[in-house]
Amino acid sequence: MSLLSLKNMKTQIGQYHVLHDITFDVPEGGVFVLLGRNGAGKTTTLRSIMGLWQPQPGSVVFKGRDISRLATADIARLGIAYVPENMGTFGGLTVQENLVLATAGGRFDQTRLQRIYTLFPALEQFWTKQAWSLSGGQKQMLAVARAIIEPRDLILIDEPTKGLAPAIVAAMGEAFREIAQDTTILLVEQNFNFARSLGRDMAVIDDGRVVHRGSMADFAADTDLQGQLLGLSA
Amino acid sequence: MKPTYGTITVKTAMLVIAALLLFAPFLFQDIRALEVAARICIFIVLVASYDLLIGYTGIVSFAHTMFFGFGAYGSAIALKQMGPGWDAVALGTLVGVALSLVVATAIGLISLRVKAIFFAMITLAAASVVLVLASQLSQITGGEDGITYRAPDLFKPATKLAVDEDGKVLRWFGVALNGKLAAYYFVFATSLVMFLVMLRITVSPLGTVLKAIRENEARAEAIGYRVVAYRTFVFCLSAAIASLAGSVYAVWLKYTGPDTALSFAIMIDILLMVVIGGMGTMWGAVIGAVLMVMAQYYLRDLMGAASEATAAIPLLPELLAPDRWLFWLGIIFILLVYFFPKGIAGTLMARGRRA
Amino acid sequence: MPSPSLSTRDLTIRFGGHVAVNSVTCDFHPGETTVIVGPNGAGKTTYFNLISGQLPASAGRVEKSGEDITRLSPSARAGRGIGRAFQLTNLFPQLSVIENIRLAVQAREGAGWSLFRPAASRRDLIRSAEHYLDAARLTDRADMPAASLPHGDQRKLEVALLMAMEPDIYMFDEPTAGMSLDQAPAVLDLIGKIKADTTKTVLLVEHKMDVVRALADRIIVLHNGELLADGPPAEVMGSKIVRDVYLGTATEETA
Amino acid sequence: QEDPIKIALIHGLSGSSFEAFSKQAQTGFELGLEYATDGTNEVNGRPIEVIIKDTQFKPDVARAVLAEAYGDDEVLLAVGATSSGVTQAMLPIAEEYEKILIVEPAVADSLTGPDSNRYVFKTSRNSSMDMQAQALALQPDENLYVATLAEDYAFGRDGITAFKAALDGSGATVVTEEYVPQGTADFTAATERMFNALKDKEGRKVILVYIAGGGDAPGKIKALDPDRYGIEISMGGHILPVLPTYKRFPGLEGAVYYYYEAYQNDINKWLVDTHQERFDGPPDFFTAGGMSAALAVVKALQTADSYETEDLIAAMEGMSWDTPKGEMTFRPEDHQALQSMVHFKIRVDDDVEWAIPDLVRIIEPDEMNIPIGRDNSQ
Amino acid sequence: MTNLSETLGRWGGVNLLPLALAAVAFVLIGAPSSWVTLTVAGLSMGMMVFLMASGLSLVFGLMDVLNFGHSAFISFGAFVAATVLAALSTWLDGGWMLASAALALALLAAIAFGLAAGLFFETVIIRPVYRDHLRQILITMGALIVSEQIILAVWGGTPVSVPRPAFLEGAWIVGDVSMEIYRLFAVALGLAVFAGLMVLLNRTRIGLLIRAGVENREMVEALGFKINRLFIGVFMLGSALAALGGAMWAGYETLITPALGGEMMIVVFIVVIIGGLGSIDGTLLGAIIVGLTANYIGYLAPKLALASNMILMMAILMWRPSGLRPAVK
Ligand SMILES: Nc1ncnc2c1ncn2[C@@H]1O[C@H](COP(=O)(O)OP(=O)(O)OP(=O)(O)O)[C@@H](O)[C@H]1O
Ligand SMILES: Nc1ncnc2c1ncn2[C@@H]1O[C@H](COP(=O)(O)OP(=O)(O)OP(=O)(O)O)[C@@H](O)[C@H]1O
Ligand SMILES: [Mg+2]
Ligand SMILES: [Mg+2]
Repeated sequence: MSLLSLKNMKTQIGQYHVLHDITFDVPEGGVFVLLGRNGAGKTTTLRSIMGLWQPQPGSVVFKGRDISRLATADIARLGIAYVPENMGTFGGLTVQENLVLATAGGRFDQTRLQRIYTLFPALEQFWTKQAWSLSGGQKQMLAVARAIIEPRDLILIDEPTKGLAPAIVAAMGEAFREIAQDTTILLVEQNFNFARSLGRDMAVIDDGRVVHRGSMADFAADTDLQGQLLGLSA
Repeated sequence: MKPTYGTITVKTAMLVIAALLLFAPFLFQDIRALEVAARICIFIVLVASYDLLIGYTGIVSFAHTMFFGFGAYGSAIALKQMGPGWDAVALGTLVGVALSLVVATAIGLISLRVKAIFFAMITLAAASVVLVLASQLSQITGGEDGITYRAPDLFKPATKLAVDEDGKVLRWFGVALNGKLAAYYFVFATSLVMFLVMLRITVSPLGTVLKAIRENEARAEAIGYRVVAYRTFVFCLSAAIASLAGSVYAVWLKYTGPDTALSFAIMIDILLMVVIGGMGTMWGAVIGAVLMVMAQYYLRDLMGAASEATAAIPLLPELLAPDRWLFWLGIIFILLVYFFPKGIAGTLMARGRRA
Repeated sequence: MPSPSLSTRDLTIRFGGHVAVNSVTCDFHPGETTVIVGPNGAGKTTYFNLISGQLPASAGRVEKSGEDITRLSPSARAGRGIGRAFQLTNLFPQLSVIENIRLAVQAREGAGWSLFRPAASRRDLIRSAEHYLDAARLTDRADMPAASLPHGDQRKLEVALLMAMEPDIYMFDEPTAGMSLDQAPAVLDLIGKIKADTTKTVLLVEHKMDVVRALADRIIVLHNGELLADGPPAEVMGSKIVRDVYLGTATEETA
Repeated sequence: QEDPIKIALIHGLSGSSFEAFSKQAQTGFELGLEYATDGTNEVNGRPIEVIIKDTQFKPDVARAVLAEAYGDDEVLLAVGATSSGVTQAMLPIAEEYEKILIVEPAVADSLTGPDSNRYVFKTSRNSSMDMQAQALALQPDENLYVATLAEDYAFGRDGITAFKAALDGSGATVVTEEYVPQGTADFTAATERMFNALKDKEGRKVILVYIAGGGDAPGKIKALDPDRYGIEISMGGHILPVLPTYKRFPGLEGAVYYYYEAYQNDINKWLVDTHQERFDGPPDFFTAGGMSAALAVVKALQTADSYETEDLIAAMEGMSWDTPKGEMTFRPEDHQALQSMVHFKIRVDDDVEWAIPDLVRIIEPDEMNIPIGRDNSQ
Repeated sequence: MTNLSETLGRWGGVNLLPLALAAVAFVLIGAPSSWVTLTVAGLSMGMMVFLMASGLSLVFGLMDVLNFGHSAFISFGAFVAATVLAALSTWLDGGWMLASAALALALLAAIAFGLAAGLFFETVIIRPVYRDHLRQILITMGALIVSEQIILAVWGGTPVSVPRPAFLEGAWIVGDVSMEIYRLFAVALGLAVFAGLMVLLNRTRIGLLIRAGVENREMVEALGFKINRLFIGVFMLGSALAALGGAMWAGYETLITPALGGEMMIVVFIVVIIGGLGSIDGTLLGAIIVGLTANYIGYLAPKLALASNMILMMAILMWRPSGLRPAVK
C-alpha cells in the first residue's frame, strides 16, 4: 500500500483554479520526485497536502486515512514535515530556537543533532544567530534541518537545492539518500540532475494536471519525453 | 489598464457628486444643506491630502489636523486682529502654510531616523502639543472657546451680489444672490482647484514613485529614488494643502476653535473617511467625505425615525436611539475594514474587470 | 587594460564578531563579466550589498570609475550607474508589471520629481518601459500585479528592472535560482545581450556551473569573506582549493 | 388652534461624556414649561413646540443646526449649549439671524463678553459667580492663607483671577498659585509645593481646589494628610453623582450653584417632588438650570409686546423672574442672569449615598460683584 | 568613550537611567522629605501605567499587533471593578477580611472580563488583520469607537465614583515623608505581574512559538502547533492585564468617566515606545522613567509638566531610535 495517495485533487486559490486534477501515489520509502515548469502547480500540490490550501473535491489519503479535511497542525502531527519554497525560517529566532520548535518535547535528540551538524556545519557555527542574518543558502539548510530533527514518516521538500553551492548540494543529496532509508521524501525540484540521482519514482505536473507518472529510471532514459515535458535539451 | 465597469461606476458617481456640489445652493434650498455641502468640499480636500500620505505613500500620521489647524488659526487670528479683509485672509493663509511647511519639514527630517510606527506616535505627540499650546495661548487663540470673527464683506449674508429694480437682492430660481452664495462658491472653487492639483499629482510619475515607496521602500532606494526626500516632500505637500483647506474653512465658518480645527476627533473623522472611501485613490476621498459628512448631519434624524418606528420591538429602539449613532458608525467602519479593505471606491473599481 | 569601472579596496564588514566580508580588494573592468562563486555564507550577497550601498562598510572603500562612493546612499549609487538585482525577489508587489519597469526607467530619466504631467502622457517613459517588458518576454503579463506572477516570471521581472535602469555596472545575484529549465535561457539571453556591450561591467553570483561556464570571462572565489582566487574560469575551476571549499566531491553533472 | 411657538433646544447629545448634562438641562427645560404653563404647554393660547437638536459637541455642527433652527425651522428662539467652546461658536449665528439665543448651561464668562452680542441672554451662572461665592464662603480675613490649585488653561486661570479679586481687600493672602496641565491625575508634586508654601504660616491654612476635570485632586491631596500641617481643603460643590466622593471631607465648606434641599420655595418644591416622582431621584444642577431657562422664556413671552425679537429683547433686559433658586435678573448691560449661590458645609450621613451639602446660607446676587462682560447700550 | 559606555553597560546600561534621574532630582529638589515623597509617588505612578501598558506591549511584542483599542479594555476594567466594588460596598465597611475579599473579587472580575473581551476581540476583530499594521490601526480604532459607545450606553456619561477598602486609604507618614498606601499596593502588584510575565516569556516555549507564529503562521502550523489557540491566549492575557490596570487606576482615581481609557492612552503609548515596543522589561523601565520625570518636573518646573512626556519621548527616540530596550527583532 502506498504511504500517500492523491486522488483527483483540485485546488482553487481565490478565484483561480490552480490544480485541476492531481492523482498520484507515493509509495513508502525512498524519494518521490515531482517535476514541472515554473507555475505548473508543484508548490500548490505540496501546500494542499499540508492543508495550507483546502483541496476542494478529491482525497488525500495518508497511511490509510483521508487527511484532506484536517487542519494543518493535525496533519503535521501525523508525521509529515514540510520544507516550503521560501524556506519558512523564523528570522527573529536564533538557529537554535528555530530547531527547538521543530522538536517534539523541546529537547534535542543528540544523535540527530550531531548528524545535522555534520551535514550542515554552518548551522553549528551560527547556532545562536538570528535566522534573518543567515545567507540564502544557510537558511535553506536550516529549513531542511528543521524537517529532519525529529523522525517523520513523510517529508515534503520544495526545491531544497535552490541557491546552494555545489558542495552542499552534493552533501544534501547524500543526506537525503540516508534519510530516505527510513523516511519517505516527496521532493519538488528544478535541478534535474539532482532529482535524477535521488528519485525512485516520479511524476510531472503541468498546468495543474499530472501529465506523467513513472519510475525515475525510465524517465531519465527518455530524453524526448524530458524535452517535451520540461523543456529540457532543445 | 483597461477601465473596469466598477471604474466607470465610480467616475459616474464623481460627476454626479461634482454636479450636486456645484448646484447645491439651488438644488437644496435649506441652510443645513449648504453647510453640509461646504463641509463636504473642505473635507474632500482634507481627506484627499491625507490619502496622499496614508494611501499613496504608506505614511501613517496623526498630525494632519494640526496642519489643518495651522491654516484655520492663521486666517482666524489674522481676521480677528486685522479686521475683515482680503489682506488678512491672504496673510493668515500664507503664515499658516509657512508654519505648516516648517513643522512638516522638521518632523519629516526626524522620520529619517525612526520606524514607521514611531513616526505615527511622534506625529501624535506633536499634534497633542499643538492642541495644548492652542489652549494655553488663549490670548491669541481664544483657548478652548476658540475665536469668532467676521469674514470679508463680500461673504456677509447681507451683501447683495446683484439687485433688482427695487434695490432688493436678486433671486435666481428662488435663491438670493447674496454673500452667503459667494462664500459657498469661494469654498467650492478653491476646493475644486486643490483637488484637481492633487489628482494630477497622483497620476504623474511622482505618484507612481510614492506608491513604490509604500510597496517596497528599500527597492525604491535601490533603483535610485531618495526615499527620504520623497517622503518629506509629500509630507510637506499634504501639510500645505491641509493648511490651505483649513484657511478656507476658517473663512467659511467665521469661527475657529480646537473642536473645528485641531481636535483628535477630526483626525478620526479623516481616518474614517479615508478608509470608508478607499485608500490610495483620490475618488475614495470624495466618496468617504460625502458619506461621512452626510452621516454626521443626517444619520441621527434617520435613526430617530427608525427608533420610533421600532418602538414596539424590545432592545432595537435603544440601539437605534439617535444618540448611539456613533456606535453604528463604528460597526460599519469595522465591517468595511474587514470586508472591503480597499474601501468603497477601491472595491468597486476592482469589480467587473474587463477582459 | 582599461581603467577599472568599479573597484573595492580592503572592503570589510563586521557583524558583531563575525567578519562577513574581509578586506576584499578587486577591480572590475568594462566589457568583462565576472562571476563570483563561493560556498553559502561566503559573503557574496554581502559583498554586493556593500557595493550597492545596502550595507555600510566597516572599513575600506568602494570606487566607481575612480570616484570614492563608500559613503553614498543606495539611491545616490544607483544614480551613478550601479544597478543590481536581488537574490530574493524584491519587487513592488501591488503595482503592475509595466509600472514596476516604468519606475526604473523614470529613475534613470530623473522623472521622479515630475508632478504635473500625467504619467500616461509621457510616451518616452512608456515606450522605454515597453521595450524592456518585451526583452524580458513579459508583454502578456504587463497589467498583472507583480505579486500574482509565478516565481519564474518574478525572477524575470527582477532582471528586467535592472535592465531598465541601464546602469554601467550590472550586478546579478543568482538570477536563475528556482527557475525551470525552459525559463532560464530567457534570462541568460538577456545577460548575454549586456555582455555584448563592451562599455558595461557585469558581476554575477551564481551556483549553477553550466551558467558559470556559459557567461564567465573571469571568476573570483569568496570564502569566509575573503578573496580566495581570481582568474580565468578554467584556471580557477581547476584549482584544488576551489574544488575543496566549493565544489566538494560533486561532479559538475550533479551541480 | 393657533400656530405653535417653536423653541429649539440645542445641546450636545452624543460624542462626549457631558451628554448627561445636556439631558438634565433638557429635562429641566421641559419641566419648566410644564410648571410655567400649569401643564397646558400653551402661552397666550399658542402651544409651545420644542425642537431638539444635537451639536455632537462640535462647534461647526452646532452652528449648522442653530442656523437651521433659526432659518429653516423658524424657531422663535433657541436655548443651548452644553460646552463653552461650542456655545462660543454659536453666538454670531444669533446675531446673523437676529434671533435670541439663551445660553444654558455653558458657564464661561466670555459668553457674555465682548465677542458676544445683544441677542444672547445667559441664564446659567458664570465662573466669576462660582469663584466669588467660593471666596465669600471662606469668610476671608487677615488670618487666612490660601494656596490655589487649578488647571492650566483659560478656564482655570480666569477662575483663580476672579477668586483673588474677591479676596481683595479682605486681608487674606494667596501664598501660591499652582497650575497643573489639564487631565493631570497625579497631584503629588503640586501638593508638595503647596504644603511647603503653607506649612510654616500662622493662621488658617486652606488649599483651594478649582479643577473641573476628573482626577480627584482633593482626594489625592487628602491622601497626603494635610491635617498634619493643619491645612484644610476647600472647593466648590458638584453634581449629585460626584457628591459621594465628598464623604471624605466632612466639614468642608464651599459654594455651589444648586442643591435641591438648599432652596425653600414653591417652584423648587414642585421641581423636587415632580422629579422625584417621575425619575425616582432628586433634580440636579442642570435640571434646575434648564428649568430656570424655561421660566425665563415663558415670562418673556407673557410680558413682551409682541414676539418680534426686538420686543422680546426689550422685555427681557432687566427682567426678573422666579426660579427654583430664587429670583434671577437679566442684567441689562450684558444679559447675564444674576442669581444666588449656596454656601454649604458637608455633612456625612451613612444612610445617604452621597455627602450632604448642608445649607449654611444663601449668598444673594447683590453680595457678588460680577464684572460686566460688555455693554449693549454702547 | 567606548570604555565609558562599556563600563556603563556592565553596570546595567539603560537600566541605570531611573537612578541617574533620581540622583539629579535629589540635588535639584533639596528637601529630602519632598524628594522621597515624589520618588515614591513617581514609582507607583509608573507601576500603574506599567500594568496598563504591559498588555499592549505584550500583544505588540509577541503578536505584532498594534491595538489602539487597548484603551477600551482599560476603561472596561475600571468600570467593571467599580461596579463590583459598589455592589459589595457593605463588605468594604466590614473589616479588612471582607474588604480585601471585595477588592480581590473586583480585580478578578476585571480580569475575567478582560479575558472574555480579549477572546471576543481576538477572534472577531484582530484575527483577519494579522501582519497588516495599517488595517490593525484602523480596525482597532473602529473597535475603540464602538467600545466607548457601549460604555456610555451601559454606565452613562456621568462620573462614577469608586469605593475602595478602608485599609488602602490614607498615607503612611514617616517624619515629613508621606506615602499613599494605595500606591504602595500598586507597586507590589505591578512587581508581581512583572515577575510573572518574565517567567512566562523566558522560561517557557510559549514566547518562542508566538514570536515564530507572528512571522509565519503557516509554518508554525506546519510544525504541528495550533497557533490560533496560542494567539487567543496571549491576546486574552494582554486584555486581562489592561483590565487589571484599568481597575487599579479606577481605585486610584476614585471618580471615573468613560473617557478614562482614552486619557491614559497617550501616556501608555509613550511608555511603550520609550521602553522599546514589545519588551516587557523595556515597558517597565519606560513606565518608571515616565512616572519619575512627571513628578520631579511637576515639582521643579510645573510649567514644563505638560510637555515633559513628549520631550522625554522625543529625546529618547533621538538617542535610541527604537527605544531603550527594544524587543530583539
Ligand atoms: N496565492 C496565490 N494567488 C493566486 N495565484 C497563485 C497563488 N499561488 C500560486 N498561484 C498560481 O498558481 C499557479 C501554480 O503555482 P505554484 O506556485 O504551485 O507553481 P510551482 O509549480 O511551484 O512553480 P515554481 O517552480 O515557479 O515554484 C501559478 O500560475 C501561480 O501564479
Ligand atoms: N545583517 C547581517 N547581520 C549579521 N550577519 C550577517 C548579516 N548579513 C549577512 N550576515 C552573515 O554574513 C555571512 C555572509 O552572508 P551572505 O548572504 O553574503 O552569503 P552568500 O555568499 O551570499 O551566501 P549564499 O550563496 O548562501 O547566498 C553569513 O554568514 C551571514 O550569516
Ligand atoms: Mg514552487
Ligand atoms: Mg547570497
